[in-house]
Amino acid sequence: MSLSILIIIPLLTALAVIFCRNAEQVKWTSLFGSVAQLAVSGVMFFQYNALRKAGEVAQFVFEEKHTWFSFMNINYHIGVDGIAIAMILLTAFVVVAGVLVSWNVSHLTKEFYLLLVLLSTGAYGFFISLDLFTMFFFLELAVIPKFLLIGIWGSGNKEYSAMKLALMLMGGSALVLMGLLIVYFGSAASCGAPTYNLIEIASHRLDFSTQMFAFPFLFAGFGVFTAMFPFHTWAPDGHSSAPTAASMFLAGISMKLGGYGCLRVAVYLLPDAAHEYSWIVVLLSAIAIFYGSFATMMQKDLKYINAYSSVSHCGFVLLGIGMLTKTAITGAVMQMVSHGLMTALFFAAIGMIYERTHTRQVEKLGGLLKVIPFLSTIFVIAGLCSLGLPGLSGFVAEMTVFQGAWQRPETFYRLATILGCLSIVVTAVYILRASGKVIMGPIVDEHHTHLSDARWNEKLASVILLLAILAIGTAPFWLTDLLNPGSELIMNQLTAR
Amino acid sequence: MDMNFFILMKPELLLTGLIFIIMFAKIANLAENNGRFLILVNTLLVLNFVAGFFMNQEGTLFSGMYITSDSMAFEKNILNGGMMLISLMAYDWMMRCKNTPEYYMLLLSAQLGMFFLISSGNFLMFYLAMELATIPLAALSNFDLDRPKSSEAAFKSIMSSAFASAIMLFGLSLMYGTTGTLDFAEMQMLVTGSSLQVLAFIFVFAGIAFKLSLVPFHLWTADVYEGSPVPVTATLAVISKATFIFVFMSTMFTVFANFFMVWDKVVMISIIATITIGNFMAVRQTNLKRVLAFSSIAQMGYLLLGVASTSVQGASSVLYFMLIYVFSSVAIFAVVGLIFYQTGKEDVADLRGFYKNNKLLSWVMAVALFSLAGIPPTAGFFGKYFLLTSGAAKGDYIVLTVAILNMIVSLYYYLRIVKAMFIDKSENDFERISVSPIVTVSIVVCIAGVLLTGMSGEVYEQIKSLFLASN
Amino acid sequence: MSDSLALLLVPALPLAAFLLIFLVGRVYFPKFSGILGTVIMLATTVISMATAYKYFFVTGKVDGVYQHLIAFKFTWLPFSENVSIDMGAIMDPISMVMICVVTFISLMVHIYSLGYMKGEDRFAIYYSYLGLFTFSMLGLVLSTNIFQIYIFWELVGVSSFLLIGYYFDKPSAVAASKKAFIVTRFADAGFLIGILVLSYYTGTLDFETMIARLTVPGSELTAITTAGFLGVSALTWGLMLVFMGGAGKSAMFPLHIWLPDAMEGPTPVSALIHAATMVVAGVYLVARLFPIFAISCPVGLDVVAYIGVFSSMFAAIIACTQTDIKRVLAYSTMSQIGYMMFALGVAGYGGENGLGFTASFFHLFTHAMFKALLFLGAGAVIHYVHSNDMRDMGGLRKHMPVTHIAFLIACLAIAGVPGFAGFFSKEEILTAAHNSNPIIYWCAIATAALTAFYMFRLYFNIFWNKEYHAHHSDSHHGDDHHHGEAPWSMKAPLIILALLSIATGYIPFGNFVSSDGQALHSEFHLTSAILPVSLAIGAIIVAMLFYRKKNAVPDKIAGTIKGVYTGALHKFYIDELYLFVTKKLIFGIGGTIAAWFDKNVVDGVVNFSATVGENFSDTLKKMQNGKVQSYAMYFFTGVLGFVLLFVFLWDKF
Amino acid sequence: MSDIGLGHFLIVSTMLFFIGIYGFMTRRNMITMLMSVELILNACNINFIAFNKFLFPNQLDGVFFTLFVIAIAAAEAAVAIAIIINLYRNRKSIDAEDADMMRL
Repeated sequence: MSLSILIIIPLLTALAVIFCRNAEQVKWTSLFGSVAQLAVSGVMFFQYNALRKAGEVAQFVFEEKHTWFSFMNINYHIGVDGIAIAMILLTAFVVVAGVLVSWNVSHLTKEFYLLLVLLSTGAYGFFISLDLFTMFFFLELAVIPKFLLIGIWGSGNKEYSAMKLALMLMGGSALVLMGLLIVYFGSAASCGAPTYNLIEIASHRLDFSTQMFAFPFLFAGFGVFTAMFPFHTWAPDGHSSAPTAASMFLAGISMKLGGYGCLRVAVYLLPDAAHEYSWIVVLLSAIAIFYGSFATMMQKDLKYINAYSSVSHCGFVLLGIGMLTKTAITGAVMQMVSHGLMTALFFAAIGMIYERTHTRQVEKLGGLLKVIPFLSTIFVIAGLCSLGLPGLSGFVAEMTVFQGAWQRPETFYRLATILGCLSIVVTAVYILRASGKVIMGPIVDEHHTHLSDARWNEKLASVILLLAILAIGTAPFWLTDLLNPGSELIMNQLTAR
Repeated sequence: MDMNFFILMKPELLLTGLIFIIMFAKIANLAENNGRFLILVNTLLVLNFVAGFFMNQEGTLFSGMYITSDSMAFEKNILNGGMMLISLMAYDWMMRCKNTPEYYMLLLSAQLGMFFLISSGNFLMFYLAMELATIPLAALSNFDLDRPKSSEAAFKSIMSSAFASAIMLFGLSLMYGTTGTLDFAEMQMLVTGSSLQVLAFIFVFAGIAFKLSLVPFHLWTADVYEGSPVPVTATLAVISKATFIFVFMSTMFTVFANFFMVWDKVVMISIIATITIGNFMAVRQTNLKRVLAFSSIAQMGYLLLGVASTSVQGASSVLYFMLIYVFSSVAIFAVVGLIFYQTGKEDVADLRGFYKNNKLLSWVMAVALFSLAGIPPTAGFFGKYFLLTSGAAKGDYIVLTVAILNMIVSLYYYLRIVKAMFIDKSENDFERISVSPIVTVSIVVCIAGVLLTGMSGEVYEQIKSLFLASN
Repeated sequence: MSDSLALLLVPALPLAAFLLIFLVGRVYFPKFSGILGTVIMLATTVISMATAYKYFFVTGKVDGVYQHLIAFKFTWLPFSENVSIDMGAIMDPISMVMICVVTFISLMVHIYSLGYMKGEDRFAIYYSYLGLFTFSMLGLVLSTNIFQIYIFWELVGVSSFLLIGYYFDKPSAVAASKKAFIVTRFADAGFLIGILVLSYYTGTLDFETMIARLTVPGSELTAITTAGFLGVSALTWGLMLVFMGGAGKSAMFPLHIWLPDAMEGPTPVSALIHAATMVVAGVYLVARLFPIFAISCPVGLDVVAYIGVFSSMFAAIIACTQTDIKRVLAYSTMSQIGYMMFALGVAGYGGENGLGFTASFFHLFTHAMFKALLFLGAGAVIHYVHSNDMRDMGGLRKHMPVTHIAFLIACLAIAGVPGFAGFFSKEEILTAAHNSNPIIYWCAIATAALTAFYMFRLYFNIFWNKEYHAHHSDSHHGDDHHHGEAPWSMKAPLIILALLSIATGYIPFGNFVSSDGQALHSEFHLTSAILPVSLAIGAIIVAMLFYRKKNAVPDKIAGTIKGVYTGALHKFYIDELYLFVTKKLIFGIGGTIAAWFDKNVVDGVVNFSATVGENFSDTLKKMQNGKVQSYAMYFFTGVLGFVLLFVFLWDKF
Repeated sequence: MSDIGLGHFLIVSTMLFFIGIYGFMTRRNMITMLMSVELILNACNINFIAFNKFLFPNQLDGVFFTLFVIAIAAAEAAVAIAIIINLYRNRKSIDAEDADMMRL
């Protein structure tokens, strides 16, 4: 199948949205587009599995390559492996849920959906790119929609957050750009001519000094996107100000761009540098994990809680990547998928609660289980997923990361892993604190006694995400089967010195 | 005079013809009816633009005083196109203007100067053309005769440029003194790099840098941009800049080619200063036109990156970016002009709530601004990326870092405008801006250019082939 | 029915019950959910009993040794080639005993709850949670893989959380559920690290492989014993961390603080989770890894023993002072689990040395019966009185005769009075302790006496002492007192369990459960029983004197040992200490620092750079003073600057 | 006359150049500023002619250049004065310091 369809569908959807006449049409068009995308992603997943089963050994399948700027060796080059497919599936799920959750956006509905769809285009494009330029193109494509989504439809200190987010992400992509240029010109020595071709660069290993030079830029740059400590500060403000769907996209998809980039570009292309720098990565991610969870503890706003916990959870992604063992890398990708789904669900739940109660302050909420049982249940399940309850995706991913991380025998790495393990206790503390207050306990505000429970679209959105979470949580083997060849290749790259 | 003369000088001759037609129209009182006159002029401009694509030859005239090449022809086409777009976008304003023929005569004279400037092969020609390109524009700045700001802008423009060109002329005289020639090709051979020549070079550089508004020669820019009528500002920001960057590039590559060791450093310092100061100056500006002025200063810094790389890729990136810059800027100035002449609003803060009643214009403005900021999928992304690539190819990572980090700053003030339009709420609604069909055409062309120039690799390849052929 | 299908059904049926009731029943047939759950549970119980019977009497024994059979197993989450989380079901004596206990007690609780929970708003939810818990617990005991046990470990934790927090609008219940979850979660983090340590060196997560590799000398065993951290071998670290998980779930000191609070849950839940099944998971875990402990890491086993016996005594002392009847029972549970724990701790591997192992499981088995009975009885009392406080009770023997008799039987059983189940199991433990460690033995004896004392303090306070008068001042509970003792659904489990609290003692447990699978015939030494029995009876008499009639003696005695009494009454301030350390020190200070750092340093840097940028911009703006002459000056200065730099300074570089 | 060489001319022209620059920066009258520019231009003219005469006597480049510069200076002055007049009409002042409406 043609992989470009993954970009074409959202673009067509966007085009159709532009020509829609009223809000209803816009919503249904977007829903249709996103569901179609989900279906295509699903088909792709099965086709991929079938190909692999049939003995396909190519690293990336469904490759497509068109010359874009021949002189600079820039190609529109796309293809996927298992990791990319996992990310695409994640995106597709979150997009459908995001579209459904935003069903009652009444202010500038058309623009809202247009930007959502554009944002998802960026994510899809990023995940399927095999050309660094194409990748960067899609990476930056996703920045501005976020700014507008937060700025126009956000709440609270939205201008500040939107600006901060846009500028920090731009800073991240500036660093990535530096790194890409270094890689590009560095590849001249190993590949014959400068190239952006990911496969080619990987197969002709870059020389050591280039790697060492480029790695900090690339890793820090992508690190900004994935809210790595200390570049995470856009995340809490951005998430909390964003409208529900945008929070879902931000935390569920956008932060994963960074993680995927770290893995696919920084680690895969610069394996020797990754070895050299891995202690820094591990140090930063261990700090992020622990620090994020402690910072979460002090938050009063539900979205801030989830935002900081996202910082902590994305720390696991980087921890897994930084450990440079196959299991840990698989775990990191699983954590990306899992966190994407889980945090999207969490933000959806928070958003739906906020829509009803008009507050996100923990102390102003209470006993919601009695009035809105469905939403409360979703909230609790998302929370439980966040704290790593078995049967839900978070557990599987975190355990894989831990298991992989423990394979590094050095004391420093062990301590980082132990810190990670202990952080799940802290996670439990803040999740239970929040849900204990918000969902359980007595009703605080008498206005909250007459809230209506979830509508069909909200239920559908939650259920879709929940199903994905359960699919990973109860039967993780399909995901590991999907991811393992990919992480094995990265591992080969890392071990072949 | 053989046919060759007409073919080689075709762009200039066409322009001269145009000027004469307008002059006759004026004399023959054909210009009484503004509408009809404008249609005539715009049609002619379109034809002129189209004619630019045919029968282009490379060659020299007047014993090397006049040179033309494919890349120059392309540059002239960009200028023609830009001029046409500005003329179209200024249609609404023109309709209300009194002295339209004079406006066009001055404008086209300036353009003629620019053409000669581009094609000049001798410093005499260079100087003459430069003055021809400057003085009419200064007069044009005063075109809103009754607006004090307009005359102040004109005053600042003419005074500063007179001063700058005088200093440049002094440099030229020293160049002449040390080499004994004014011809580019001959001078190139004779440049030795003596201290006096370095001094002379810096004077000349300052003169051109003034036109390009490089820091610290940039201070006139904001004031002149703010005061001038919007179409004139657009011309200054787009056409003039496009010309001078090209001229800067060709002089640096030819006359001062042996001077590379010096001018490279000079340019590097200018790039850092220009990008940083230009961007930071823009951060706290309140007037929309001033923001754009400083943004154009910063953009020049990025363009210099391509010049400094002294490679085919750099040169073609410069031209490519220039093309994109024309599209983006004209689109922005079109919107700014519409707003300014219909509501009198010219502050960023005044744009609050603009989106509500002017959806398409807001998007136009936003897309064009994103193009300037270098955000995909607009062409500005590609342009900037290629410039940075060519900068990196040279290996100046410090300059590159400054340039890349400054993209964040620039994004800030572009987003400030976007924020004002889309996000900020205002108490009273922003009135609906009416757009006439001709202006719409201009805007549509610009936006199409902004969106398509980058996405198709063809344009860049085409520009690249111009330089490859001539090298 | 094949074993694998049966063992698949055993956890699957409760899971099905959970899903069915939670997704469908809750909405469409809330009233019927209880019956549905109970029926499914009955089926599960029958299947598990049948499977256990088949195992013990037909298939399990080969050459006189009970085998470890794997009923089924599949890879659930592969980590690498050899290391994977498998889901499966193991059949060996301890897992078979456990599934019987779990399903049976669960069934009793299901039946009991039909009456006890009748009319509750979230009746269906309650049953679905019971299903979830039973499923998790069964999955736990059937685990073939140490990670599988961890998974179900967490799941029982969460179902316990849900059930404790069942009365979710009661802040104390919410707090208790949080506390239970977080404390056990903390322990589980240790468990997890322990798993990582063990799996790293053994290269497997499978119980059998792991045990084989760590008991038989080989490269793995060498590696794990030579590697160390802080002077302790990796094996000991691993086992101790795993034991930490067990201690957390089994409420061993110092991780016991959640258990008393967990009594905020509905009483039948306390009977099921916090008395009979979940809390013994720690014992089960240690038993599961027992060969490793016993053969390769005797130090670890000692730790288990000492923590067990200390917890046991510690809890018994506190239990003597509490007035909330459920809390008394909770501490008694902790004490009894301590018994089981140290029984494992004093045991060795194989033969006579393994007596402690057998005794521990025997006690686990009998304790499940009488402790469930005690809780259910207490539940009936609470149902009647609407109070948990024994000071509100007294003289209830006439009001609720069935409960009274059942409760008495349970008290006698737990006190270790001969003839009742507890006597037999406790004697075995004491014998095992006597054989190995005198300190533990004497502590255990003392604890046994204390146990008898506080149980009968409880008994007399509830059923004797002052005459019962309904507290009519408690107006909204007032009218419920007409309903009599309890419905049959509640009485029937009491009766069944009372019978079993006597009968289970006569099972020759050593035949079935032993450390190495071979039958163990422990001899019953009358002489060794004399001391504990007489002490127990003495303690009962003391309790009778103190509490049968209301008198001032207890207060006087409390007054004379004021320090100890107040300490015990306040649970020796462990809670406060924890609260201080966690809330104030770790979370308070850590959180405050993190939040401060985030707001001021990380965010501060970003905002500061923005401010710096703006200030820089403002400064630059001042260059632009609007005067064309100053522009010219800047221009010329720029030219001069370049000239200076390039004409005069250039060569200097 | 033979002792008056290129150096003298250059000294004069340089002085003129700097006087012009000084005048441009300090004189507040717009017309005087314009005159200062003329001074600089004349400095250049002297340069061109002097160089032509002393260094490259066999060409006319410098002389021609001077002619063009004079012409352009005239044009520039014309436009500048027109602008100044217009400014005066709007502002009633030809003080360069007053033309600072647009700043910062």
